[in-house]
Amino acid sequence: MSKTEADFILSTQHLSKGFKGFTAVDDVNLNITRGHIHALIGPNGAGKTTVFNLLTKFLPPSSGKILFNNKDITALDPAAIARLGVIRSFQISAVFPNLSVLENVRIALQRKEKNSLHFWTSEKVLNKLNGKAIELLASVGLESFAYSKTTDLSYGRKRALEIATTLALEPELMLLDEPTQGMGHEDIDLVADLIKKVSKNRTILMVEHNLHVVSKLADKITVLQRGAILTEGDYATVSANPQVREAYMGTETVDQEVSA
Amino acid sequence: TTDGKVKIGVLADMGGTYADLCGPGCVTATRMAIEDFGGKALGKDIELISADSQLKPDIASSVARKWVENEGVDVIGGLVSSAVTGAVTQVTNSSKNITLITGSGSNAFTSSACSPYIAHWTYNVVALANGTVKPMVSEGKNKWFFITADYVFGHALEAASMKIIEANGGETVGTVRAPLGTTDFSSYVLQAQASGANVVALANAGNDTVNALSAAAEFGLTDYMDIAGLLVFTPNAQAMDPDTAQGMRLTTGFYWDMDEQTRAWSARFEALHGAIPSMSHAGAYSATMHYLKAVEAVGTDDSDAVMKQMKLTKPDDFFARNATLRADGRMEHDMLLVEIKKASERKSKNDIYNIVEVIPGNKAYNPMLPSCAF
Amino acid sequence: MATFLGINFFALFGQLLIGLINGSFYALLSLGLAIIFGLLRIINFAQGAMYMLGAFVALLGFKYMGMNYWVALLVVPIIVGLIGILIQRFLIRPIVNEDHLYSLLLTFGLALMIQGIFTHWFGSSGQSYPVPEALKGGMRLPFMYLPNYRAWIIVVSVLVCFSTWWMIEKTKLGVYLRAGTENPQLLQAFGINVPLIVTLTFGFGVGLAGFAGVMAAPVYSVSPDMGSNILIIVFAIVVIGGMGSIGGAILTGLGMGIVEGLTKYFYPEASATVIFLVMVIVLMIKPSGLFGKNA
Amino acid sequence: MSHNSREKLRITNLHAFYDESHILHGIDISVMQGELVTLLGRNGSGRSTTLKAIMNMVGKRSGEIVVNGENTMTMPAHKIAHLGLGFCPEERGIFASLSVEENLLLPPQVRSDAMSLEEIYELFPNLYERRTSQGTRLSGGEQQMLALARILRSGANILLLDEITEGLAPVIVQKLAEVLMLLKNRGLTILLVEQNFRFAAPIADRHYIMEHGHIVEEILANELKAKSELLNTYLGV
Amino acid sequence: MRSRLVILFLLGLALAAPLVIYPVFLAKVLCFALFACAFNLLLGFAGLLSFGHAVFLGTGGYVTGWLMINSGLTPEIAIIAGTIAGGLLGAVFGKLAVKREGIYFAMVTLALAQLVFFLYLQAPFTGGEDGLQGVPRGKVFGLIDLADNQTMYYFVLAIFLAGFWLIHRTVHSPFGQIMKAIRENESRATSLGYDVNQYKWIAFIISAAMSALAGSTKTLVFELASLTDVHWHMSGEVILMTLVGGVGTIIGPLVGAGVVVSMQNYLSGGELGNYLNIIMGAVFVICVLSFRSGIVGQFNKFRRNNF
Ligand SMILES: Nc1ncnc2c1ncn2[C@@H]1O[C@H](COP(=O)(O)OP(=O)(O)OP(=O)(O)O)[C@@H](O)[C@H]1O
Ligand SMILES: Nc1ncnc2c1ncn2[C@@H]1O[C@H](COP(=O)(O)OP(=O)(O)OP(=O)(O)O)[C@@H](O)[C@H]1O
Ligand SMILES: [Mg+2]
Ligand SMILES: [Mg+2]
Repeated sequence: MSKTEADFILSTQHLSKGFKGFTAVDDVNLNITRGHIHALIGPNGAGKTTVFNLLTKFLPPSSGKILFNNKDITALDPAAIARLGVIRSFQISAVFPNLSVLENVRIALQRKEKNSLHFWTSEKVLNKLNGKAIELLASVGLESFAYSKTTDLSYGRKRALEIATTLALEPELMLLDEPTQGMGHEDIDLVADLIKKVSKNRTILMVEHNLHVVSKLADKITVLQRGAILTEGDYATVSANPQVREAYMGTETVDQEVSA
Repeated sequence: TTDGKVKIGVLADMGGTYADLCGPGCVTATRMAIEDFGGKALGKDIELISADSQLKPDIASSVARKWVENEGVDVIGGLVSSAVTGAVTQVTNSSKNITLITGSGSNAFTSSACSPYIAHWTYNVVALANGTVKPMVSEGKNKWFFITADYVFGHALEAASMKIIEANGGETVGTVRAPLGTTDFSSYVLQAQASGANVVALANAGNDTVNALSAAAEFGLTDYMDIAGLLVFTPNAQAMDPDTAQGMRLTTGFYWDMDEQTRAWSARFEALHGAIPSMSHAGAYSATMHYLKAVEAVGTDDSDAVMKQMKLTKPDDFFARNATLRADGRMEHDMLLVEIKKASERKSKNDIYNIVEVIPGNKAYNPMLPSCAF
Repeated sequence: MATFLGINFFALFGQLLIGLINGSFYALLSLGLAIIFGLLRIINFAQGAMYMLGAFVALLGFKYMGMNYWVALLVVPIIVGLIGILIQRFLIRPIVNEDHLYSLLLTFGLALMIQGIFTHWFGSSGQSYPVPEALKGGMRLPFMYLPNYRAWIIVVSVLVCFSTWWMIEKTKLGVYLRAGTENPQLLQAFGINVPLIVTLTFGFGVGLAGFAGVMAAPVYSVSPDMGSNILIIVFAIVVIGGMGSIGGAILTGLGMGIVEGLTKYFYPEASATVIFLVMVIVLMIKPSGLFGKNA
Repeated sequence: MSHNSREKLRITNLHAFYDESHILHGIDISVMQGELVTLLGRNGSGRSTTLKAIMNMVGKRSGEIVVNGENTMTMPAHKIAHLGLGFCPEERGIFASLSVEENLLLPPQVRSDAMSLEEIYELFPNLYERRTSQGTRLSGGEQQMLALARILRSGANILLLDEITEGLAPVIVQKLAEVLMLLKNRGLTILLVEQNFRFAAPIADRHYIMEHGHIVEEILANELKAKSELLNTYLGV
Repeated sequence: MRSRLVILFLLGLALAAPLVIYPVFLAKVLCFALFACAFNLLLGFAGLLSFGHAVFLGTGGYVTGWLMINSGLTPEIAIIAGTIAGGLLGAVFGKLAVKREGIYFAMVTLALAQLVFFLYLQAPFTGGEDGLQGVPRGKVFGLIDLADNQTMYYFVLAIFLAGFWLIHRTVHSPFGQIMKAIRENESRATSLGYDVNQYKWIAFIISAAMSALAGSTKTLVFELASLTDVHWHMSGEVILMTLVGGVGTIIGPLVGAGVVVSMQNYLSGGELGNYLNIIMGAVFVICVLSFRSGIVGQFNKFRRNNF
């Protein structure tokens, strides 16, 4: 590592995870530069989701360290890590279906209000959060849906809302696991643009199988295979690597014009 | 309430563990009394209402409260399970209504919890202990183990019996408390077995007694220990397996087959109720009759006046033999020491006891406390 | 008497045996619950009532049709099972898609009704059912007099329990049951008649309760509330074992019986509560239960 | 017997509901033996529902669904599979309480000429590697493979596949394309719901385009170029 | 808005009622209404079905009863003590119970309740089977004598309103919002950094305390505390009340309590006593099969569809 630690918002050292005998993540040293959109790709079962689970402590590592802003967070529990500003958005879209879109965001905003345990005050005190909530919704283009019921949103919009909710927590580092999973082309573009948009003064680590999205968004790409890092670099380098083609991309290529 | 209209409430266990002892039967018996009395008192029809205590003190208490406060009930009868009776008397004592206790046995109602408005009929734990325990101890059955129903009645019966055991030179080698309505007594029986006693006393009632006995038999306890059923009502005696129950001696306030009078009344009762009367059924009739006579005599349903009259006149009917209603409210009458018949000796399913001895009331019951002499 | 360190081993072993006998009933009942829960994800609150029903059917059959114990042992579980099948088919199936708590409440209501009806008919005073001739009497073990019938209870229920366990864990049927639990609709789409399996399973689970009822009739007096008393203990046992595994249900059932027996010897006052205390402890250290898979 | 014995699946005027909501408004689809037909459309256009409706997995249905000349509208769900239908659901439907292999062996064999375990494992080495582990412990992609493998093994000869390339690495996706071609040549009939047009286009014989529960277009493989404009408006590709 | 009118109307009724109806009966209804509301807070708004709520009712009753008998405390103090005791017990129960969900939660609470039931059965201060009998009603603040049934009733009414208000407030508070979210999608709430179990726990404690409040008051009304209030049967009854009235509605539990208590009152007044369980069971089954939204729920639906 030539770069100084400071540039890395998150780095792992010899991170490993085994499931009775089977090693899912194998001595991974991951370095995520502040402000980057960093993509994690690799064949199915390479260990990408598991890495995410380790970073958010949904799974305890078998060995290795996790540093966030050079602080060792290996020992913290999921909630604590969330509070530090490492927020993960789920592989399946996660919203509160029967609350209004606005309320969805407000729930997230409420946490910093420190009044979430107050059962003796009126919920009216929450209205002062509405402004901020609308703002956030606007940032993902949902302001017009603020008062509609969440179930009625389309698949892609639910995703957008989920991201807005995540943003409400002012994450320093966002972990997105296959954000375009199961979307039609329009939605994919919508979300891709969205990610680009919200990546301003944030760092994003994402798992994605859609090479267009990857090529379009990623500043840096890490390729996992059988739990270990195969190679790293920007899209051009990585996609040029024959091993990567053989193990992951196959013959598929993405013309570079797409990314910009 | 002195509204010149007599209204009797019968509070009993309509579907519970004690239902056969004083449930619908107590209502029937009370109704018989009213009818035999002519159905009218103070020139008005006598009203009878009844309710199910479900053996729960709180239910009983709230029903009683509703009756006396809101429905003009003058007197409450029936009353099985001392816990229930205790709760009810709490209400009736303060509201100055008479209670005719015919089903429950704690002696507290004429001692620690005595009141000028209580008439305790039929039997109580002291009488049972005197009747059943004393002779056995004097026969040399001196080591006792108690299987006791874990509520006020059981505790009282246990205490009363222990007193008598001590007094007659026996000793109590152990006791276990079994919750009301226990069905499997095997582990208690094993404790009894290990205790080295020569008598196992069942200080419980109803099915508890039946079940305890059958467990004792099953584990061969009956082979080398005596079982003393301290309170056995006729329905329970019928339910017991004759081979294990035969020869068991117990004390009762009434047996249907004692003489012509009892047989006559019991026949009428059985025709209505479908089973022979237990002692509380007979007691309910006797108590009600005595109450009504008093009302008619004093010409009012005012509790104090009526109770005064009840205590002045001696109860006397097929049930109440050589009886007096003492100042403390204890109805003292002849008790019977009976023995359960062998299956071979029984002429019918109702023919279950041989009467061994008639115990005069004053020998059977506890002496009156000065503090309770109202 | 064989006492050592102040422990009267005769009495102790006696209590242990009694415990094991109770444990057999716990095992049978919690097994039935576990099977039903396994497939329908509902707790059958009427399991206790079905146990009571089994005992009563046996009793009435004996009284009015002279049906002897051995016949009852075969016939009654089937009758009770059929009743269960009707219940599942006509009362539970209509609400399968509702929150499972509703089916809990439904079966609770059924339990109240059935118990109420029998109380109304027979009063809550228990009735006795004779021990079959062949099993009368008992054997003098060095430490206690063991009635043959009690021994029979242990042997038979353990046999029944483990053959059931084998059937469910080790056969294709078991695979269907487990899959049907998770996603009946899909399993159906694969060509398996799930509703039938569900109904039969429910019937079987309930039948087990009926079987336990017949077994219990000669030792516990047959009374309408015999079921509700034991059921709550069985619930605690289910929580202790964790619904995860059939085997777990059986072992926990027997185990808790023994624990109870020990308590009855060493500290009788706690014998009524000990199982619940165990449950509390298990909840603190392993909320998913001893055999439960972490959910 | 239906008028055309090579017609494996015919759907006429199919309406489908989820309790209150009316999802499909009169669908007409027909698939011949050995054909590979796709259902394209936006999210929520009703493609999955169509497949579910065929398997009788939706609330209420009306219209007619004929499989191998047999009308299945009145059939209980569990009978339908035995007509040779294999359904691979969108959400994969891997059973957590079953091991990978148990999952694989779960569906009863509905046809004799089913793929053998060996063939399956050869096709998806990951599965062989993980065959003893719990079904849902598999990675997203592996689960997708398992879901597909499962019905191949059952020997079904009419496959209803819902977004099987979802979450799969490009290499596998390409491999899948080959597999489907192979199955097609074996004479299996395939109805494919797909988002990934790049994947579907080269292998399909025909495309139905759905919108709001209607079939709005039917496009033959050879018309794709011509109608790309239209595709764009419907799918944005 | 409309519900406000309804509330005011009911209030008017409540004030006038004892002039025509037996006050003790009314007081009983109110006690159970409060109990049901407390229970509904858990089931209706937190989605947790507790099958052991009787324990809190009973605990409140025992503590208050014991204090009234053995310490010269005034009723309001004794009631507060009972409420706190219930809350504490709720804290213990809750800590254990929230570790499990759905049906398990129900079974755990049931079993815990049974544990306490047996403890109370054996503990000396509860009087076992006999219960605490002859609890004096005492004088509120040492001034207002509750011996008179009407006075007692108005005192109960005041307590009920206070409890009802607190519950209503809880539902419509920032805390209530999070509870709603948790019910919608628990794992999401967690990922947003909320400690789900803590919220459930607090909801449980509030519910327990309010139930205890109901129990304490009930004990004063009937001058008696007994095992019935701790028995699982009672836990069933409160579920029934809530179900009949309408789970998750505001006044549903109130209505439900009214219906069920009147029913019991009517039945236990006669020899029908042993039909009680049959009828209760039947009502349960009917409600679950075809009346899940309860009286108030149905009424609201009807209103929505027709106005
Ligand atoms: N809880 C677990 N127990 C056992 N094995 C597991 C577990 N979770 C994951 N695995 C295995 O670890 C490997 C990595 O899984 P992971 O989900 O990280 O893959 P992935 O990179 O996310 O793949 P995909 O792109 O398909 O989602 C897989 O082979 C999977 O079978
Ligand atoms: N179980 C359900 N209950 C109610 N409505 C449903 C259900 N499943 C799907 N829907 C609705 O039916 C419509 C069609 O859903 P369907 O899943 O068929 O769409 P699709 O074309 O498969 O899109 P997707 O890419 O999301 O799979 C959508 O509006 C959806 O909201
Ligand atoms: Mg993954
Ligand atoms: Mg779909």
